[in-house]
Amino acid sequence: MSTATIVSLPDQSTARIPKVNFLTKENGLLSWLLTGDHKRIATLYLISITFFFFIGGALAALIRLQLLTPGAELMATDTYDKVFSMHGLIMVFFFLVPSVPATIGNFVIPIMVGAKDLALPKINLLSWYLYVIAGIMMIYTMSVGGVDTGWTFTTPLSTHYLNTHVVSAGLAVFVAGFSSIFTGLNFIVTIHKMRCPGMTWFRLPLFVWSNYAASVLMVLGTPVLAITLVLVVLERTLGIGVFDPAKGGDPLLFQHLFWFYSHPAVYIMILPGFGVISEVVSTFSRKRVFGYTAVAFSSVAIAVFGFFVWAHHMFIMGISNYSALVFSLLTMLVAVPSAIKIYNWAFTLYKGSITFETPMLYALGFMGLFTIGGLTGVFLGSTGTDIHLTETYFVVAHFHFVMVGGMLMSFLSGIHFWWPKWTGRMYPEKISQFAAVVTYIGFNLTFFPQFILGMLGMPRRYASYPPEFQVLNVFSTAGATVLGVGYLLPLLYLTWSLKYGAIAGENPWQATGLEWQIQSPPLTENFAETPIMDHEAYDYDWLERKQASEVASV
Amino acid sequence: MSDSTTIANAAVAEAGHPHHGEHPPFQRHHFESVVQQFDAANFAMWLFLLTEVMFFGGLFMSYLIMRNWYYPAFVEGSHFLSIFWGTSNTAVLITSSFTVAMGVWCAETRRKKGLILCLILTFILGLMFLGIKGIEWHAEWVEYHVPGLHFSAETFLNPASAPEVYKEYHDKPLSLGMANKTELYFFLYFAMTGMHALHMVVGIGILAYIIFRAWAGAYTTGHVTFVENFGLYWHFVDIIWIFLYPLLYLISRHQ
Amino acid sequence: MIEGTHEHKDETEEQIHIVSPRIYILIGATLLILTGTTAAVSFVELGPFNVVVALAIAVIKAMLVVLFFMHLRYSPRLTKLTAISGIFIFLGLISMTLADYISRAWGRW
Amino acid sequence: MNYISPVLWQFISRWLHDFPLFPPEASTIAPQADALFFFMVLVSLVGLTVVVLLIVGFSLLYHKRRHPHAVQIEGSTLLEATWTIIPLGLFLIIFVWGALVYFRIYTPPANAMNIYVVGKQWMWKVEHPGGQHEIDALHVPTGRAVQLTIISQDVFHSFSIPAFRVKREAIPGRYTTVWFQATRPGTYHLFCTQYCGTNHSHMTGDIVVMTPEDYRKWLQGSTSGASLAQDGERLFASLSCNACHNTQPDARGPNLVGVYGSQLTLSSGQTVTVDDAFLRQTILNPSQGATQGYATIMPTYQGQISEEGVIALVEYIKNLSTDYRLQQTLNTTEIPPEIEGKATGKASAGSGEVKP
Ligand code: HEA
Ligand code: HEA
Ligand code: HEC
Ligand code: CUA
Ligand SMILES: [Cu+2]
Repeated sequence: MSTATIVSLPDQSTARIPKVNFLTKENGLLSWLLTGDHKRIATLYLISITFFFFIGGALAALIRLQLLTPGAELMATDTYDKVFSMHGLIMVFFFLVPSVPATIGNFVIPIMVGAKDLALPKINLLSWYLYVIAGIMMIYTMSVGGVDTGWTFTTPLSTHYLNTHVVSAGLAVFVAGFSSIFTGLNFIVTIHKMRCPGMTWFRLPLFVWSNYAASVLMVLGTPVLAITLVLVVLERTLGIGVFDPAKGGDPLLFQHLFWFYSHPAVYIMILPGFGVISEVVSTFSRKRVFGYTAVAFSSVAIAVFGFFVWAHHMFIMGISNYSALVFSLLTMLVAVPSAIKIYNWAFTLYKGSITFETPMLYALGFMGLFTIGGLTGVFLGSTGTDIHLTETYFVVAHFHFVMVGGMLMSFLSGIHFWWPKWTGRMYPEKISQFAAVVTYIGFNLTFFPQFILGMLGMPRRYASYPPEFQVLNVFSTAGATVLGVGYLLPLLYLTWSLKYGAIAGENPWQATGLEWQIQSPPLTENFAETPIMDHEAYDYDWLERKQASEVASV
Repeated sequence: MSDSTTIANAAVAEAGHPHHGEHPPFQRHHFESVVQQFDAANFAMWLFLLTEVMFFGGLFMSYLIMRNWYYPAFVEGSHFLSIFWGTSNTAVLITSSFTVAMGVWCAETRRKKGLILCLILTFILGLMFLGIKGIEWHAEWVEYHVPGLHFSAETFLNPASAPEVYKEYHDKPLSLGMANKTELYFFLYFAMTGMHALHMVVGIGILAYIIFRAWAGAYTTGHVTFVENFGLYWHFVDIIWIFLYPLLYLISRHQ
Repeated sequence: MIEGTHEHKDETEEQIHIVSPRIYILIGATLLILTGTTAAVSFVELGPFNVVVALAIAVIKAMLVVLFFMHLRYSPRLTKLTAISGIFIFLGLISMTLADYISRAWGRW
Repeated sequence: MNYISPVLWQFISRWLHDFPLFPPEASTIAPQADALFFFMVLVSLVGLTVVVLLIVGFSLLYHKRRHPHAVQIEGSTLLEATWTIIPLGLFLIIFVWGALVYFRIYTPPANAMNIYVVGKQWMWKVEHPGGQHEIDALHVPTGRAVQLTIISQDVFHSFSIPAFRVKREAIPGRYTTVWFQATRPGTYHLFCTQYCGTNHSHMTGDIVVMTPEDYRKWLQGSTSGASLAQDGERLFASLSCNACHNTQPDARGPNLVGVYGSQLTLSSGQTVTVDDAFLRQTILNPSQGATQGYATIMPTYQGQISEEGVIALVEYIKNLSTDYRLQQTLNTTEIPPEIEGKATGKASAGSGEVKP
């Protein structure tokens, strides 16, 4: 074992993947489609969201190709409108919202709390089926011609002026919303009711805390989106006017209702990612997360405050100036807990013993990129500058920094981190580190120029643009190809590793979470017998003692 | 709390301690105990009701804002609802809530006959509610008050078209602009009562299943979770109506 | 292991309370009476208080249903917190949105 | 180079010659907004640098090779407080500063010259008080506060002038306002920044800032003969508003002279200040703001007058400071509007469309 890594794999010549595990327990398609096992459902989710990610990514590639030149050369404007709308819808509702919670969260949360499964396995399966139904509806929408409302369904455009497939897209998102509600509900119940003996709230890994916070947002926020979409659909089909100014309705009401969900939704998207970062940073610096309680409570604070800032998406839309003021102030408050987290992670490194395996590289990338993304969010949260920057590429850059640079990075970090547990095999470390660096470079090249574009005033959702913006757009497109490579690589080597990867053993990273103390891949019931939590989270001394005693007893 | 007793311990005692292999048949494998299972399901149901609160919340908010904007239209619109039917329906629903509560009690105390009786009563009351709602909707249809499908603001412009209403409430006809806004009132009326009725329909469907299972004795062996949760759902739907009733029917009798 | 299980169960063990039918009958009757009251009151001219009274009665009725029919009164603190947090967020939605509408310049209010 | 790849050549030459990294500052508010912007860039750089320094520094110092055994530390309340309070403080400064700029941008000065803007899929129509009409362009003088009263005829649009750092949503059914004072003559971009359907990206135009003299010349050169208020006056007559709103003692409607800016008591007991939005609202939906002491007999004009028509009426009523004009209007009522329209040129036809 070299000193530059903490990876400790079992002796490859004798090691075997355990014969009985959740993957091999039962065979056949039906055993997967009717499973109640959270780990299998997580696997199903992983496959489905990866599928949607690459659809969304292909659409992103089309966007970037179109924007290579100032004119609308590649596609007609209405095609472009559909492309970015589908890109946004798919990426948000079919990839990012379920990304970490429904895959990694589903896989590890029950194990982390020491339970055999989520509290409601059938609901968990139902949630996946809802996701699939929603996905099929989305694909249907796309194949019959798509939708061009943007992911925000802005009324009265979506209700009265477009003749694309708003209804089926809206219903798809509606169904996907319920899928996410059920996931969140299941997590909350599990975390409250299924903790093993000794697992007090403050012994929970921070991943559980942040998923808990995100779940609260899912449960309370998503239904508002659901009813809003129902109203949009009814308005389109029956022509009633709650959102239609011509009939006396109020389009701003739609904005209020939509953002009441969609702002909390951005925290649904980022909070689980925060959780991943806590786990990874702690593991690879061999240290308990600095300020555990502060990090835990900042998640909760984000969840609570996150509900009351939604109108910062409407600063120029004619809300009253006074409420703009209030929402701007609350936006500033909600930004602080994120800052707390970032600095706590940074200080987790302090006096640690740091190594740089792939998950850690992604996590460090996350910290840099999310800081930029978050701070530019503050630019937008400040009413005065938002006037200039809103609806420009500055916003596009902001949310790609937090969503792609933040959440996608942490998703990849988490996938690389738990992959050995999930499959029992390692991926090739050098290639994966390379991929992480490529992603980082590609990302910055793609999205940093967009900040400048936004400052220059280039509006978003433009199929064509004035020629003086071309240079920066070319950079951005070039970056996107690099980024695309960065995302394709993991797909390839992770698939490769399924068969050829080195056997990972129980605890390749020597991490402390309960999930690392069981075989990989785990048994269907996770634990042979109910575990008892007798130490704090991230207790590396405990781990050392445990391993020492195991060696001694062998 | 002299009126309540505790059965949890009894249930556990009867079901046996959770040694392996000795679980009662209804205990799912991943729970440590029946109590844990019950707790989890109960909590989950409450969380689900929370999402329902927010779901209806969006409608309530739209109603609130539109009512304040188009006050006369909303007042006038609500004058065309029948307080008689509305009140009867409230009574029906409250009674059904009561019968469900009694049903849950029967299940807890393992009275199979009582349980089935209560559930069937609830079922009938539920259908009755929908029936009354149907009568009202039919009346609205006849009066051209179904927005989007069958709507005309004529009645609000012309007292002669609905003399009883105008006489009873001493109304003046609305101006044309305001009369058109009654469509919004009726839309929200249909959206809210419709969404509520949809919940009733789902509830009645589940109820049918529960009656069927109760017949087989599924809920009188100490495993009351499902009935209990259904009860919560039914009460929640009742609560929504408790708010819809004054908002739609009552508060506009006087301007 | 098994000993540990028992110990821990004591903290999460919540008990199902059986509310007696007497209470149910009482509450059911009260609800019906309140329904009658609110209908009757709506025929009396009270100015703006018609709305206040109607909503107050509705709130009382809802409370009764939640507390007794839904056993919230006998439920663990967690369930109570759940119910309260739902109401809190709902009121947040309403109040902050209305605040915007009310403070608009000529806000059709 | 040119031989190898014309595209590449074009790209590189553009990079070298025409590569803006910062938009022009062409209004009085622009430097103020930019000052805040740069302050935030500074704050962000400091915050980011601290984060990066910590990460890089610790990574180097405590690499496993150099520091094989981690020292467990629980946390530090002092540090925790530091990185709560400092960012909070900075964010609050940003908030206050931002709010100041925001209120400045959205509170027009009293003496601003008012220009109406109507957005519709996919063009901007601009109506100057002098009766000049523009499409997808806006001419303004330097050195004068200009207020825009914006409305949309269909969906949300957004009137954005990056060089001025101002932007305002055009909302269907409601006036919004924004103001600016241009400082540098030139031609700047006008964008529609709110996604509004297929040709959203074509809903662009030019903001032409001119010196006051040039502007005066332009005004004279492009006038259509009738001012906006005159268009309104004509509409006022052709829609027979003056059948009720005249100065006769037995008039069925209130006298509109000097009503703009005054306080009205509504039949609901509320008092409102009569502004553009109120005028528009009462014309389209009279019953909603019925004035005390009058019956709600005024018909609704919703769907009968185009937004431009409403704007013309509003402008007319705003300028009714004596009843002289009203009297004049009464005298012209007899003349059918078509003939009027022909007599004074095409302008009135454009603004006063009366839908059948
Ligand atoms: C994962 C998703 C995500 C996340 C986490 C965030 C986080 C934040 N967002 Fe973002 N946002 C989006 C996704 C996200 N956003 C999306 C998708 C949109 C566009 C929607 C659309 O219109 O299509 C958007 C749009 C958006 C707007 C509207 C812009 C507009 O349309 O005009 C605003 C305005 O306030 C905003 C603000 C913020 C703020 C203040 C945060 C904060 O939570 C950020 C907090 C983080 C930090 C502040 C960084 C860490 C801080 C430090 C390290 C401290 C630095 C030190 C010092 C200052 C000393 N966002
Ligand atoms: C999770 C969220 C998420 C993610 C991951 C991404 C990923 C990317 N996005 Fe996306 N984006 C959004 C969410 C997201 N986006 C949202 C919400 C909007 C707003 C939509 C709206 O306005 O309504 C938006 C809008 C948006 C725009 C603005 C469009 C406009 O306003 O006109 C742009 C422009 O550059 C863009 C680019 C990209 C790029 C280059 C990536 C890259 O990170 C993607 C890289 C991945 C790949 C390149 C895929 C891998 C490679 C292949 C699959 C190879 C196959 C490819 C081909 C055969 C071509 N996005
Ligand atoms: C049938 C008579 C009638 C006609 C025609 C009419 N109005 Fe009115 N108008 C009224 C009455 C009565 C009121 C006061 C009650 C109210 O506000 O509804 C009024 C109020 C107003 C007000 C509000 C100002 C105030 O002092 O209350 C404006 C502005 C106005 N009218 C403009 C117009 C315009 C513009 C037209 C033509 C397009 C028009 N009216 C046509 C009768 C009329
Ligand atoms: Cu108009 Cu975009
Ligand atoms: Cu937001």
